[in-house]
Amino acid sequence: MSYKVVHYINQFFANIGGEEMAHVAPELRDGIVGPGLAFNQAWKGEAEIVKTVVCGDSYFAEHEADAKAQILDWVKAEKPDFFLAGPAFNAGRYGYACATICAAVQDELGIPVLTGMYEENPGADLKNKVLMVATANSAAGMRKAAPAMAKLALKLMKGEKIGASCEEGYMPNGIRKNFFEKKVGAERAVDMLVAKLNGKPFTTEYPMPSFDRVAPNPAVKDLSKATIALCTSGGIVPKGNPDHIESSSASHYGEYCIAGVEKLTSEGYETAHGGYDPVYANENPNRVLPVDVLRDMEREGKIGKLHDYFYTTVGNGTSVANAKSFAAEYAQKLLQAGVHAVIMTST
Amino acid sequence: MVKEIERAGIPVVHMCTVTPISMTVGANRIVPTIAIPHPLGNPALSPEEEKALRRKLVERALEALTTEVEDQTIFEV
Amino acid sequence: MSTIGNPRDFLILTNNPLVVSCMEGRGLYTIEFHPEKSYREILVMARDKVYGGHTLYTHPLSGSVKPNETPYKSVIVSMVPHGFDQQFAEIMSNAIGVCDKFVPCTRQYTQQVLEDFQLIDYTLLCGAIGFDAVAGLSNKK
Amino acid sequence: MKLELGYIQINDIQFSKECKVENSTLFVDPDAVKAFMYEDDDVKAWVKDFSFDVAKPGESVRITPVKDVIEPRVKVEGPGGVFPGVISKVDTVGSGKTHVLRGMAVVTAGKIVGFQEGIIDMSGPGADYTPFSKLNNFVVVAEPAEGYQDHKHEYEHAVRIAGLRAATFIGEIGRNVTPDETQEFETLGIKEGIEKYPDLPRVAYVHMLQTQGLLHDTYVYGVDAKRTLTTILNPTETMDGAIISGNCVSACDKNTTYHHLNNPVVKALFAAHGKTLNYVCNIITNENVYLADKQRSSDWSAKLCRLLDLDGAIVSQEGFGNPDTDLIMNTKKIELQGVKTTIITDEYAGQDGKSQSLADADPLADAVVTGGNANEVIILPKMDKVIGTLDYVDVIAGGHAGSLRPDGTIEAELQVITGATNEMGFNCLSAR
Repeated sequence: MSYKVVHYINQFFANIGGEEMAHVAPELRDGIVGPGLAFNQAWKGEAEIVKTVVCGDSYFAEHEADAKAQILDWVKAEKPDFFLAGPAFNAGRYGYACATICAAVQDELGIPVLTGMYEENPGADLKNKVLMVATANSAAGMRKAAPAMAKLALKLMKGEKIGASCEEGYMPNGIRKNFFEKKVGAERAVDMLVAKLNGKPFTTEYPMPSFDRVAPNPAVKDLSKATIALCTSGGIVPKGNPDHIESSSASHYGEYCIAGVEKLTSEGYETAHGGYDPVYANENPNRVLPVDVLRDMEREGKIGKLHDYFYTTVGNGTSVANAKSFAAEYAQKLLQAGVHAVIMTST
Repeated sequence: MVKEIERAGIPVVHMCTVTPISMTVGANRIVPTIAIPHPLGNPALSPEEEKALRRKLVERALEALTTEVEDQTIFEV
Repeated sequence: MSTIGNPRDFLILTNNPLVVSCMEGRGLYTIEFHPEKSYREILVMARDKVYGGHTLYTHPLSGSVKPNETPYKSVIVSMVPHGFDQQFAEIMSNAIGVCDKFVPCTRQYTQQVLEDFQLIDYTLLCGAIGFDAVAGLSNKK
Repeated sequence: MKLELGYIQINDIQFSKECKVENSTLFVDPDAVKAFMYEDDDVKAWVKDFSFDVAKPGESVRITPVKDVIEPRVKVEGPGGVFPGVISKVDTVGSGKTHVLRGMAVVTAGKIVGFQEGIIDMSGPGADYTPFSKLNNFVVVAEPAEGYQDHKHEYEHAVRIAGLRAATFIGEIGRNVTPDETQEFETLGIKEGIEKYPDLPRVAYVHMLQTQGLLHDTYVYGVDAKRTLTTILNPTETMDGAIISGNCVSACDKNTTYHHLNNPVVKALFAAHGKTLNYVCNIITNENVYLADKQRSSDWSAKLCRLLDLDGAIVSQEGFGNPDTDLIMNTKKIELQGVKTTIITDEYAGQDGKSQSLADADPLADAVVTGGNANEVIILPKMDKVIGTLDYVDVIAGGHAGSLRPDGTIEAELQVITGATNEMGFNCLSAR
């Protein structure tokens, strides 16, 4: 019995047409279409494309939610062992669609996925989320891309251990994996240095982490209509620290309602932070979380609204990874609650 | 943490005493505050004066949020 | 990054009892002993000092014993603030980052192993400031 | 300076009353080795007894906890003797002729501290990760004298010296043996080099030494390297044992004395010398805990690179954690002098490989060779024979709770394996 695969391609590779046909809605076809042939051949019967989803690139971009829902329904009904998309080469919207639909199938249906595209394709932004094979920048690279993708796909279907990115041909996905090179490290270092000295290309084995910066969001246009939320790493919590946010090794963050609270009093709030002298914050918690003045400004109409919830962590105890994931999590809550801007205070 | 909020698409102002740390953590809009144990207050002042000081700092923060910036910017008070 | 440092300005933050018994009163430095604090908490204390403008004199990840193995840590910062230094802050924050990536260890150590870990941390501290580790041990209180 | 190495291939080791090399077999009398080790007063004072064993490639044998690995050598021509300033008197080495007993090593093992680490498996998956599984190992297990618990410094010193003495004794057996193969290594004076290779880029090796304290030290001509300033060595000096290891922690990325004697960067630079580059010298610099020392030592590395008018430098690291700071300081400062660098390190990316690998980073460090992720988990099957003791396996680096399973297999991180992620680039292991 061979593994069942569903393949996603765009209108161009399905021979429907180029840009002028990019508006076509998704359709489900039996068996292979276009590039699917190359995969089926490479798998030699061990795996087989049973259905092909064809979707116009513009359609996917403009009706992403609908397209996703429709395709997920089809894939779910088919219960395949694997979901394959592309390869998209340098086609930007196609690459985006491949990566996005793969992420959805993987996350929502728990089916392993693989796509392939050129490393500078905008879809490759998702390379840390979705496994993708690096391909040439034009469809002329199909002859190389298909066997590479087919091989990795089969390994994934069989649940075999996946090697390092450079061995398997997928784009580095932020997960470091060991493997054995042909030469010892010192020889590799000399080769690399000689290349560098002669102005020839070389590839570092460990790219320095990019100093991750997020571009500023546009300014708030009209404060008087804006909902402003307060967040702090100063550990302000309701008195008694009901959620037991530890002053060291904090494993969670606090989310507290301040609807109707005029100001933070020393009877009602305190700090759970262990890293600074807590006396001043306990005496008057507004010194860390300025609820009092924001209420005044809300009343005066200077700001639209002070958000009903504030979010709190302790700056010192929270591990770096936790701090990131806490903030990412409550940022989504703030977004869903329609918050327009955030004031984050730190001690 | 400010970065994660910014990444989610919400403009954020970081009110922080040690502004170099704020720069390090990647905040784009930064307002320097008073002191680590009381960033938005000063126990040496009378309650009214202290609240006025806090108001001034918060107003500056809101001003930062309504100002377009292209890079990391410190809004001195 | 600044200064060679005057021993009078050395504030040793430690949770290692051996540092106290071998070094207390044998130099111009000050020892702040926090037996209840963990390795990571000592780093956090040092970081907060650095955030407060204190000079960092020793690298917080001294030694090759991994942060999830040894419970002991000694770090030297300045007694008084000399001004905030970005580089010190980065070293501290990276050190805490390194600490967090190791799988926490729940193993119970024997007293002998604990003493060996104390000894290593102590000698690393001695190595950093040129304190005669062997002499300190033989004069142990 | 020119040195000729004469390699005497050793394919087997046999205990015998007569000490000799015959048909690539080393015959050695353990009692004679023991007597030679005990000629040292510190060894006499702190080591109660030694036991000896031989471990050969492919055997179901595990050696642990490993302290040091040393290749036996003997100086047959030219000034000085091996391990100058420690075993031989202080004299500049690195010229003349030296015989090497290749294909074997002296391995010292036995407890020093309660979390002593370092595993060499002679077969199975673990053997792929340690270069020492390919050697015939003469294993010396030391047993401490009473009361050593309060004298760890003295005891560590005694075991270090004992290992070097054992290697010296065995090296001496090769003095009058005709080598199977010889090889010459020569670097030139500054001016000579420029004249001889006017068109080749001038390259040095910036060699960082672990220098932090007990079980974390390195000695150069007998001097504790944490008390030294960054300085220059002729590459051939390392081949005569100018640098020895007193580093017993972080088994995977500590440089044993064997690594120093067979420094892979020295070897690779000599291989390219006169062809694609002009190998100028080694620059040795330390990795101290005190931050001002780090500052000073890296300043000096950069200064010497500039003074030597280098075009390029290879920087290698030793150990975990704070040396990342030295590595980045050195690299950044050397690059800022206009000297191009390639660096060799290893990674602690977490068991899942997702964490940041180094404790420091800089965009100028754009050419990195990695020895692999030391946190990657490995399962080591039970071996028929253990030389040393498994008592510490549950405590050592990378072992986590339950790392020694009831069936004798060990689940641990690569960290526990001696030399697995060497930061001189000794191995083929890498990561992406």
